[in-house]
Amino acid sequence: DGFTLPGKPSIAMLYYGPKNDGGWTQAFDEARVKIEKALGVKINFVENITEDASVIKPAAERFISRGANIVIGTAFGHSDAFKDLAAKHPKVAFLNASGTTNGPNLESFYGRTYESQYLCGMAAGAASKNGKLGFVAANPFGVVNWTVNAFALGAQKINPNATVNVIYTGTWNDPVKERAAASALIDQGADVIGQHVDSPTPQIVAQERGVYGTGHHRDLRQFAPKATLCSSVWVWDKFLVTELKKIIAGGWKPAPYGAFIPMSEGGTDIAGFGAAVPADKVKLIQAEREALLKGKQIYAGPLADRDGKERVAAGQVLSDADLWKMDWFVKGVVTQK
Amino acid sequence: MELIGHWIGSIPDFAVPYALAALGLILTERAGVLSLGAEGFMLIGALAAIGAQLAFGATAVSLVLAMLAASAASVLFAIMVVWLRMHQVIAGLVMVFFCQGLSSLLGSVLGWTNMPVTSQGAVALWPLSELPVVGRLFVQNPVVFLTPFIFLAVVVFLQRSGAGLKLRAVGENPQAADAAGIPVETYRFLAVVAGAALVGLAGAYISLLSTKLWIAGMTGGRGWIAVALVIFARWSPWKALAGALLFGCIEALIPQLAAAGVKLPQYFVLMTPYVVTLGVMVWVAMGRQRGADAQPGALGEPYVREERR
Amino acid sequence: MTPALTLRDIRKSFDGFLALDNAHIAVRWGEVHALLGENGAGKSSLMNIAAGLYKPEAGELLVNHNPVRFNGPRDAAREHIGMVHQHFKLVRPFTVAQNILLSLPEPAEPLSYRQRLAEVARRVQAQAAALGFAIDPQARIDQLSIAEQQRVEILKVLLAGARILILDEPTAVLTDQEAASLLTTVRALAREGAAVVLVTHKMADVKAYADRVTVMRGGRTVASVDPAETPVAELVRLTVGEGVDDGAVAAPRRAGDRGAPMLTVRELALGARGGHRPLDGVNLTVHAGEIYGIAGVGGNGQGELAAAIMGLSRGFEGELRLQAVNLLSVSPARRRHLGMAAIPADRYSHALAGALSIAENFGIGLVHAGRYGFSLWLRKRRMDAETRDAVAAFDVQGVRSVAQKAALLSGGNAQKLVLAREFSKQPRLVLAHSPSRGLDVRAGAEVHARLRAARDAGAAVLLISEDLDEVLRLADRVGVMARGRIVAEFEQPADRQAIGQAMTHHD
Amino acid sequence: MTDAVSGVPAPRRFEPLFSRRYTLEIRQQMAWPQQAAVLALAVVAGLLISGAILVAAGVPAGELFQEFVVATVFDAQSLQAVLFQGAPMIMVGLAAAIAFRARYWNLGLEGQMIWGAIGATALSVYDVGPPGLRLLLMFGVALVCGLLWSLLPALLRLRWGVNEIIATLMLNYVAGNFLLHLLYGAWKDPASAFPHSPAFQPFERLPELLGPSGAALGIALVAMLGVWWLVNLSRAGLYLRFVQASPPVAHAVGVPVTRMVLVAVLLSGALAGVAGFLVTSGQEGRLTQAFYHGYGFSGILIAFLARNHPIAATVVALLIATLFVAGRSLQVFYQIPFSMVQLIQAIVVICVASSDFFIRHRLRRVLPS
Ligand SMILES: Nc1ncnc2c1ncn2[C@@H]1O[C@H](COP(=O)(O)OP(=O)(O)OP(=O)(O)O)[C@@H](O)[C@H]1O
Ligand SMILES: Nc1ncnc2c1ncn2[C@@H]1O[C@H](COP(=O)(O)OP(=O)(O)OP(=O)(O)O)[C@@H](O)[C@H]1O
Ligand SMILES: [Mg+2]
Ligand SMILES: [Mg+2]
Repeated sequence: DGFTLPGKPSIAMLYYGPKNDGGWTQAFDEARVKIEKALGVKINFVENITEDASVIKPAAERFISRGANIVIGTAFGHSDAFKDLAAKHPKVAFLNASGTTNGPNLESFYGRTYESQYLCGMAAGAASKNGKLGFVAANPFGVVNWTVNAFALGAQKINPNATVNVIYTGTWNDPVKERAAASALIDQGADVIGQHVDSPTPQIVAQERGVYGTGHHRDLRQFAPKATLCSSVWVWDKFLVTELKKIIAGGWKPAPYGAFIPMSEGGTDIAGFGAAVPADKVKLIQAEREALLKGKQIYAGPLADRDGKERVAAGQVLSDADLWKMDWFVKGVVTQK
Repeated sequence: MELIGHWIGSIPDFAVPYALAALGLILTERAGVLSLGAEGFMLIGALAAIGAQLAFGATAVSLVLAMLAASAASVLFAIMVVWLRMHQVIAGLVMVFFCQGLSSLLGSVLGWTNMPVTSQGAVALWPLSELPVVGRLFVQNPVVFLTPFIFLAVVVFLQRSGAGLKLRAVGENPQAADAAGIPVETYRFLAVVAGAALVGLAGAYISLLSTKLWIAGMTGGRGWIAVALVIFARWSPWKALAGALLFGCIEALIPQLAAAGVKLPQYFVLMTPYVVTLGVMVWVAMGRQRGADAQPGALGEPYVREERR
Repeated sequence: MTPALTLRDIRKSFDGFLALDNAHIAVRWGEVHALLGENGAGKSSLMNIAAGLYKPEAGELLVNHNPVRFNGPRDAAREHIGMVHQHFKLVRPFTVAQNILLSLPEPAEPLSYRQRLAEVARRVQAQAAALGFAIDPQARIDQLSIAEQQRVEILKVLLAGARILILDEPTAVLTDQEAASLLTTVRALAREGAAVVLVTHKMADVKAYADRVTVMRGGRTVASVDPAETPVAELVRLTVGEGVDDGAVAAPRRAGDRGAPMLTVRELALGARGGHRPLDGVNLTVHAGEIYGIAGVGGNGQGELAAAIMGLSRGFEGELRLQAVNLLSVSPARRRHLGMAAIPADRYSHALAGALSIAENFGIGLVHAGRYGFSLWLRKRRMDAETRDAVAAFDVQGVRSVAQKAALLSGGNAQKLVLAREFSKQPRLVLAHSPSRGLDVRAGAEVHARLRAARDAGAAVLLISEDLDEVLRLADRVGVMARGRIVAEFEQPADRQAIGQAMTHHD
Repeated sequence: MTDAVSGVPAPRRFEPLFSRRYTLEIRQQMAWPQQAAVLALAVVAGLLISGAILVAAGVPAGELFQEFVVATVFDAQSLQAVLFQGAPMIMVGLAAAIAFRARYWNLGLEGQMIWGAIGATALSVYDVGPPGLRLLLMFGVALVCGLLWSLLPALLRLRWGVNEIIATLMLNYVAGNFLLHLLYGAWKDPASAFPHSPAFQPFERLPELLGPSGAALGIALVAMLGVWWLVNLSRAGLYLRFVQASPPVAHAVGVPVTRMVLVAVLLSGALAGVAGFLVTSGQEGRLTQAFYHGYGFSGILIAFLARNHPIAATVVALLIATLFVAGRSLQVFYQIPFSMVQLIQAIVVICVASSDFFIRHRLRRVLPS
């Protein structure tokens, strides 16, 4: 049993954005090159497959009609279309990053970004002089909120009084709004800027204003070498190479609720340490990373939200379902609502 | 107080692109050409500025090249509306679509997307920059300080020069201008191209001086707000400047309030620029007296010499 | 005397319509040369070619015996040709000085804009004084009267250095006194050596002021004669051709023949009190079965009065009643339903949609009443059939199919189409504003006959016209409009002299 | 004589191109076969330019025809995709056309689509009405919501003369942000906690009718017939033609201009609202963040290219959908960036719009200088 490819693997990827978007999609494009090398296959891709059934389906169908039998999507908005496609093409394997649908030949996958963002938070807490951190986020929902909370928890690991002011820009990729948000946060006294948006703008602003920042998606030191302390980066190749090998080997069984990848299995990691993080703190962060790799949980109880309400009881760990739904914030996080 | 200082200091970054774009549009529309392509020309200017900066690294050169690039793109628009007498609304919309496609294509093909640049930073206008509270208003990049002079130059050109008089005549009554021997098409063509240069400068401001990088579609509807600004400024440069400042104030306030942790309904806040635009338009329209309409008399009308009117 | 300007064998067509064919004119230095012709004869077209605005397809232009070609008005100005157009070419929100500056060539020495404006203002005042009138160079065009605007046009042409002056129907919009003074000035210019072309319809002006007259008909030059030696009857024959007779002046109706009051206008006003008031308390009554003619110089409120009756704009005060109904508070649709018919002055602004078919333009008149189906269903076939009948009945010519665009009809036939529609129901009130403007004599006569027929059928007809002859020929009673009010009323037969007096001397 | 005249000769001026040999005149009417020929030439020119760009970008010239025509139109799957994309395109094309017929620039199609979709989704989210009637109710509510959202700018324009181009455009941004407000707030999918609405129940989705897009296409075709009826066969259509030809004339001859504009605009909003419903219920199966992107612009282009004619709009909408699908296929197989597809569309439209010049004007040869 399990899923077995009918023939030789032919892989196609549907990129959500343009391949050089500097963030989410570019991380996939970089992973693609590595996967091609690791598996020795050529991977076709198409850019700008927005979250729109009338765009996703024809593109996927086109690939399939010309022989693709592994199709990888890269957006939660691809989920429903992939569900339909998977049902229609049982001989094709479907993978979808940040998706929500699964099936016998469809697996969604996402990284536990809170782990790497927790480490970023630690670096930020270590580099901050006043304990006032800023965070530029895109939209308020689970996957973003958990990075915000993890960032705050990491910072508080170093500096228990650290606070995080968050601005949600309302879009994933608007450098103008991101700049305004980062500047405003720095104006308000923040001296490290974390981020969960697509463009490197917050890092660039941090560098201009002589403060620090931590990146997301990719190693953002290329944009702001002086300011970027470290970045939470995707290591999709690590997960995908393993998963694709399984598919090619035959008898693949997709995870019934999707693959929610911890740092130990790929997904995310951190990259780079700026000089601003003191050596002893770097050691501390490295140690925490090792602990996470060994299975340390960040959202372990007892954990209360900023209003004092208990969210995770002592001895418990926040369930994956609750993680996806996270709409509360830990102590020290200041948001607009 | 602190917040007010920061707020005031960040106003120009938002206001200047609106102001310059609106000024460019006024220049074009005073010659009778309705220009809805602002969003497109802004994108071209924004892209070109980054490309030039990556190539040459001199802010002033990049700004000039951005203006030239937007002008070059506007030549297509000018051909459509001035020579081919295409419907100006359609031509403007098509132009936006065309420039969106062209700029994101070139941006990705040439590898200019997401490449941060360094450009001329802020300079302090001493001693004004030492003032309490408003001091930060005077620590800005030079284009901010240049903007009032650009306005002055355009106003002087329009109101106090022979060529400006002719340009306005072409926009008010091309039949009369033609009979007076003014080359209507030439004036309109040049007005489109010159206006687009200013709109391109506005785009360059956003990419090169403000964001310092290029991302496809980064102007995000600001060109349209500039179009609206021109309408409710009744084609007067100074009123457009005031309107741009009003918008700058609002847009600059949003992140400041958010950073200060003021609780606001997020997506309603994001609506404010558009709601305010609409509100001001309604307000201006309600207050407008009959006959006291400064709209150029022949705005949007193609001119054909031997047409019976 | 040497020829100043010669146009020879000129041909010009517009969208397939041959407007000029074999047209000529030869103007000499020092003469006033009248150009006479019916509406649409091609006078303006020919002069626009001389002024460089239109380009001929064939023919020759000579200035002082030298062949010239113009690419635009600038080229003509360089040959010292200047034209005052029938429809003024002035930029309304600009001042007099600014307008004149526009058409002046660049000065030889560099002057600042301000200095140039000041210089222009000085020259304007000097030139105006030389011509015997005063004008404020700082006044905005939209604040000037028509006569003043025309003076600005003349100043513009003269200051631009024109020595060959073309005046296209300059007196059409002027009072008799204003016209006389203008023509005297023109004569003086000619005496000083200029060449003047005077386009006109008025035989009297030709007789009194012109040294020579060229007559055009249907785009051709039919004659060039000495007015002093040619009787008026001959000039008329040359312009309109043979055999047209609109002389059938029916006896006017006496007071006793009139029916009940149909249209009652009381203290009708428009505009701010104290400010400029285009209408300033109009009072008049039109009875069933009479034609009430309004005479007056154009621009004295006639347009506003017509707009008030047709319901084209708002803001009127006072009373405007069709029998018992206050028209001011009802829509144009309702007015039509109540039996109003309107023949507006500007067909293509207020009566016909040129882009739509003849059938649609006809049918729109009856469709409201439900004659062509209800709101979700249009009985197109019935509409087409009735249009065909009406087109035949009203002798609308040039109709190949009722599906053809109305814009393709010639002026007179377009007007007949309007009449056909407006008289398709028995109207109770007819408003006719300059109904024969732009029509040739034959078509004009038919329009007049229709108006008389409507009156005889019991309608109240309000005729507004700047053509005093038209008013005197048609009206049973004549009101004179000046400065936004009816300043005098006359029973027919009225004294033409007295009416002329009332038009200009009021208060 | 000339010498004695006052005034300084002016220097030669730049004169517009062609002006020496040709003069431009307005053409009243061009016979339709000629018009069609001009239009066809323009489309061919646009496609040739586009083809040249594509070849320069690396698409083998020989395969262009294959990709554009054979692989798109004669491939059942692609044809399916064209129809899938086509149905909402037809709706927005009709919506734009009917508004333009009243001389109203409705650039707010996207906002009206959003509201239509929000209205339809509300019924699903709050479980209103019996399942058997749900789809019908959703259709109706979408229609009404789109209509109401178009009412505001229409009233502003009719009452105070507020420029509708800007007003409708600004309202798109307002609607878009309101959509996000719902999706990141109250309507967030509880199943996945992702910012889209909960998935529709099967009875809230458009049923398959002769293929997945059949029902949507059916609605679009009915709308087309309805609009065609309205503009061609009804009395309102006659009124509307007068409003389009000349509002002052229409007013003077007794057409209720304001009411007709209002009717056309509201109808336009209603059609756009239904388009929103078609996308959410027919394609997405839930309310998503960006389902409306690009439809506004497409609608305007469709209406323009179709000269506001409903049947032509339908044909053009399907052609544009074909262009999209063919573009996607180029994207897939030749790594052509999507922006190039956008550029190609713009070029085709520019060519067609430019061809209008030859339909509405004539260059007449005059005497050379
Ligand atoms: N924007 C302005 N700011 C200050 N003063 C102005 C401005 N515009 C005009 N003025 C003043 O008003 C006077 C009138 O301007 P001018 O006559 O040159 O223009 P105009 O022809 O009236 O222009 P328009 O009719 O388009 O308003 C000028 O002398 C000038 O001093
Ligand atoms: N620009 C134009 N476009 C189309 N047709 C024109 C144009 N100018 C003139 N015509 C047509 O050419 C003919 C001659 O018109 P023109 O204006 O020269 O006559 P006119 O003798 O000046 O008449 P009027 O006494 O009414 O001024 C008319 O039939 C008119 O409709
Ligand atoms: Mg004339
Ligand atoms: Mg002024």
